[in-house]
Amino acid sequence: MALSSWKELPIGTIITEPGNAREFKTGDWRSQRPIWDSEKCIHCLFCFIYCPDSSIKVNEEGKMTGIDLDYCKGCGICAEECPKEAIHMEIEKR
Amino acid sequence: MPSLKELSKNADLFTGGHRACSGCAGPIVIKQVLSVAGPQTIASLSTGCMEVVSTIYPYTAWNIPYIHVAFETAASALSGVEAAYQVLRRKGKVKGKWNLIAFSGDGGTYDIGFQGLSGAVERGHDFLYVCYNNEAYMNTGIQRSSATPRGAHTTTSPAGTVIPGKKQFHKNLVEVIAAHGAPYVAQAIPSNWADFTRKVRKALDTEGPTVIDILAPCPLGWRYPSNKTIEVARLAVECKFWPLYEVENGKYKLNYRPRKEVPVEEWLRLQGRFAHLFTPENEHIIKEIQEGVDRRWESLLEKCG
Amino acid sequence: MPIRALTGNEAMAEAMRQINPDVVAAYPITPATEIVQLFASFVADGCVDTEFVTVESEHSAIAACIGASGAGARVMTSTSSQGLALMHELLYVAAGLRAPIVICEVNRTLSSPINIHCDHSDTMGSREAGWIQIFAEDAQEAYDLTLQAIKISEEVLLPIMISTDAFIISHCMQRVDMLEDSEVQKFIGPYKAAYSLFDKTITIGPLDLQDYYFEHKRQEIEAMWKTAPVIEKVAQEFASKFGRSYGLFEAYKTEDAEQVIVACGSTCGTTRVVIDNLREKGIKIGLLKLYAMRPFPHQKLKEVLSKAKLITVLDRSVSMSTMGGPVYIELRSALYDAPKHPLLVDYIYGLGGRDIDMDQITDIALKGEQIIKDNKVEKPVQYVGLRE
Amino acid sequence: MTKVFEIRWHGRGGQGAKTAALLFGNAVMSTGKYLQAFPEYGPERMGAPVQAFNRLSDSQISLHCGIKEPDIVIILDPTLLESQPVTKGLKAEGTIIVNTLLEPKELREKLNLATQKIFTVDASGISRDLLGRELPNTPMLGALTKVSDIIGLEDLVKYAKKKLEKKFRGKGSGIVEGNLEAIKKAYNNVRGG
Repeated sequence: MALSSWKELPIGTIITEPGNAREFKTGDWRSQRPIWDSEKCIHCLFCFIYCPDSSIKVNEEGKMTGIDLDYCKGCGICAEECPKEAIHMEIEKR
Repeated sequence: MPSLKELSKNADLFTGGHRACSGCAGPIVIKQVLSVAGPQTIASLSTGCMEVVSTIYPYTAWNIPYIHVAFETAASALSGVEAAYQVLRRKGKVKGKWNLIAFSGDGGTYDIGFQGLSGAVERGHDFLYVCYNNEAYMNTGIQRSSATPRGAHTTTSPAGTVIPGKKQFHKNLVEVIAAHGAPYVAQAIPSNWADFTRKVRKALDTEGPTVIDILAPCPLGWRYPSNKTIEVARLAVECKFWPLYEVENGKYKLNYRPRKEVPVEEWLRLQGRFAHLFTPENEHIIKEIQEGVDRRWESLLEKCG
Repeated sequence: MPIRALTGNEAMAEAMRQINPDVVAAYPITPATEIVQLFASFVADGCVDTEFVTVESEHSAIAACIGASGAGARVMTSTSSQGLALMHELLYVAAGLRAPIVICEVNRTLSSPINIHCDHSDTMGSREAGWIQIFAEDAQEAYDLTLQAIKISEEVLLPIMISTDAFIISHCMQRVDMLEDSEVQKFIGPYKAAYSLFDKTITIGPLDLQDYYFEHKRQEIEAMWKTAPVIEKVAQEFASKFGRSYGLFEAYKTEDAEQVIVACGSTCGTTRVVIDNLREKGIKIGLLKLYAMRPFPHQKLKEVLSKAKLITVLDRSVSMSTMGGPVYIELRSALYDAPKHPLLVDYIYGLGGRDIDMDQITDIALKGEQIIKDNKVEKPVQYVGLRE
Repeated sequence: MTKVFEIRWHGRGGQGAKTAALLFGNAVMSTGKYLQAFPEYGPERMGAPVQAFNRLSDSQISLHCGIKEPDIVIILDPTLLESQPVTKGLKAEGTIIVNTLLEPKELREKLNLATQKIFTVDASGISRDLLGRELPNTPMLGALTKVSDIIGLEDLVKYAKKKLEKKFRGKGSGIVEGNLEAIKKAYNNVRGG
C-alpha cells in the first residue's frame, strides 16, 4: 500500500477496508511447512478450529481443501492435533 | 452444539495476515468466538496482544466493526457502545440484533481494567466479555499479572536465587464476577472448542453481562514449542489447574471431569516458565501448587453440588 | 423565551436537557455533581430520550462516551478537577478518534493539597489534549456556549469542553434567558455521525506506527486550525437568531485602550466593572475576555492587542515552566511577531478559590498605568492576593 | 435600586439561609430585575455557621467576587451574634435584621453599632406559632421585604406561594398557607430603624 499524504487519509485513524490484513502475508515468517495428505484426511476440521492463522482452507461443503501458505506461520498445531497424522511438518527450504 | 462444518462458515470474520506469534492461542480464541457470534457483532478490544497484532494501520484483521480505546477500557468503552445501541435502536436508527463482545487479556481484565469490568457488570450492560487469559502481560514482554500462577517465572517475578518466581496464587476471576451476580460466567479452554463455543452461544443468548475466562497458552511467555499450544491447554484442564465450569444465575455446574488423576507437575513440566521448580530446593513449591489446585478443585466440587 | 433563575450547573444541565443527547455517561464530582444529578432526574422523569450510563469513574465515563460516539451517538458528559485529570489519558484518545464529545466542565483546582474551589489548573492541564476549550463567564454564557459547543464540535469533529468557574458560577444563581426546546433543536440540528460502528464495518482505534501516526496527528492539528472560524461562524448564527454575541473573545473598550486586561472566566465580569469605574476617571483601559483557550486565537489577538501599550494578564493557574501562567505565556508567544510589541505583565491570582475583588483588580490596573509611564516592566510575573 | 444591592445571610447549616437567599433572589427576578444568589461553600455540615449571599439590581450584574461590604445583613439564628463576626463589613448606612426577642435598642449596644439601621423580629416565635416548627427563614423574608424596599410584599408573597406550592405539592395547602402567613406576620411585626 502506497503511503498517503495526511490530506488523503480518512479521519480519526479509521480503517475502512475490513479484513484487509489479508494483504499482509505472514507466510514468510515460516521455518516449517505443513504438508497435508488428502488421502489420510477425514475432514474432522480440528486443524481448522485450532489454527491461529486462518490458514486451513475449508470449502462450502465443510471439507478441508488445503493450507493457505500465504498466512501459515508454521506453528505446527495442525500437525500436532491431527488425529490421523494427515499433516506433518517439513523444514522450509527457501 | 454447532458442528465444525457450521462454524467454518464464519471463518473469515477474523482474517489471516494478523501478526500474532506463531502458535498463539489468542487468534484461536477470537476465531472460535466469532464462528459462533457471526457477522452481526461488534468487538471492543483493550490494548494488548490481540489489539496490537490485529490492527496495525492501515491493516485490520477484523471483518466486523471493531473499536479499541485504551488498555483498561474494553468493558467501559463497550458500555458506551451498548448504551448507543439501546438508544439508537429505540429511535429506529439501528436495526437488527447485534452481539457486543469485549476481548481483553488478563492484564486488561484482572488488573488495570478490573474496575471498568466490575462497573460494567454491575450496571448490567448486555454484552459478552471474553478474557483471553495468557497469565501475564505478554504484550509488554511477559510481566506478572494477578492471573499469573504461583511459581511462574515472568520478567517481574523472575526465578531468582532468593525468590523462585511468583509468590502468590492467581486471582479467581470467575468467582469474583459471579459474586457480582452476573447472569452467566464461565471458565473455558480453546482445546475444548465444543465446550467453549457452547458457552459463547449461551452467553450471547443470555440477557445482561456475561463473562468467559478462557486460558490462552502463550508459547513465548510459557516457554513451550509453538505446536504444543492445544496440548498445554488440554493438560491444564486434565490436571484440574483450569477446571471447565460455568455459573448460571449463581448456580455452579462442572462441565468436564477429568477421567484420570493427572498431577499438576505434568502440566508444569511442559513449560519453561516453571523449569526452576524442578530442583531439590524448589520442589516444595510444586507441592504447594498441587495443594492449591486440590483445594480449589474441592471447593468447586462443593459449589457444584 | 423562558427566563429562569439558574445556577451555572443548572444552566448547563438545562442545556443538556434541551440538546437531548443520545448518550450521557458521567460520574459526579464536586462542584459539577449537580449537573449529573439534574440530568439523572431528567432521565428519571422521561424529559429526555438519553441512555444515561452511571459509570463507576470518570475514566470509564469518557471511555463510554468514546465508545458511544464510535457507535454513532451524540454524546455529552460533565466533570471537574480530579475527574478531568482521571480522564486525561482518554481525552487524547477522544481527540485522536475525532469524536465530537461535549464536556460540561467546572473549573476546580487539582490536588495536592486537596481543595474543591475554583482555579483553572484542571482545564489548563488538559490544554494539549486536542480538545476545543471555551471558558464561560457566567451561567448565561455557560448555557449559550453549551448549545454552541454541539455545533462547533460536530462540524470540526473535535471534542469540546465548556467550562465555568467552581462555585463562583457553578453555584451562583442568576437570571438566564433560555431558548425554547424547539429552538434549541432547530439550532443544533439532527446528528449525523461522521462514522459509526453500526453503519459500516470499520476498525476504530488501530495501532498507528511511525509510518502513519504523524499524518493522523497532522490531520488533528488541521482540524484545530479550522476550528477558530467555525467558533466565529456558530457565534454569528447564534447572535443573529438569539441576540447574544460570542466568538473567540470579547474585546471590551479595547479600541482606544492603552492598557488591556486579559482574563478568562468569571473574573472578567468583575474586571468589567473595574474598567467602567476607571474609564469614568479618564483612564484608557479595556478588557479582553478570552472565550477560546483552544484553539488559542493568536492571529486575531495579535491584531487587537498589539495596539495597546500594556497587556495585563490575569492567570488563574500557573505553568511550572516558571515563566508565568498559561494565558500569559501563550499571549507573549502570539505577540512575538506582531508589528508592535506591547509591554506584558502577568498576575497569578485566585489559586484554590481565593477571591479576587474589585480593589485588587483596580490596584493591578493602576500599577499598569505606572508601568506605561515608566515604559518598563520590573517584575513580569507577580502574585495577587498572596501573603508574602 | 439602580446600583447593585448586596445582602449577606447568616444561619446554621439546615436553617435555610441558602434557600431563603435563592427564594428572595428569584422573587426579585420575577419583578423584572436581576439577581445573584450564592452560598458560601466549605466542608461544613448541619449546624455549622453558614452564609449565603444576594446581589440584586435593575440591570445585569457582572460582579463575580465575594460580597465583603453588604448593604444588609440578616441573622437567622441569634446565637450567631456571639460566635460570628456578623457585622463585619456592614456598610455605615447599612441595615441589620436579626431573628431575636431583643429590642433593637438592646441590640445596638450589644453589637456596638452606631450608624446602621437595626431591625428585630421574633421569626422563631412566628414560625413555631404558624408552622409548628422552628423555621425562621421564611418569616425573615417578610422582615427583609418590609425593611429593604427591594420588592413589594404582594410580589414576594405571590412568588413565594408559587414556589412553596411546587415544593410542598401533595402535602396539603396548610403548610403553604402557614409559610405565607409567617412572611406577612414578620412583615408586620419587624421593629426598629
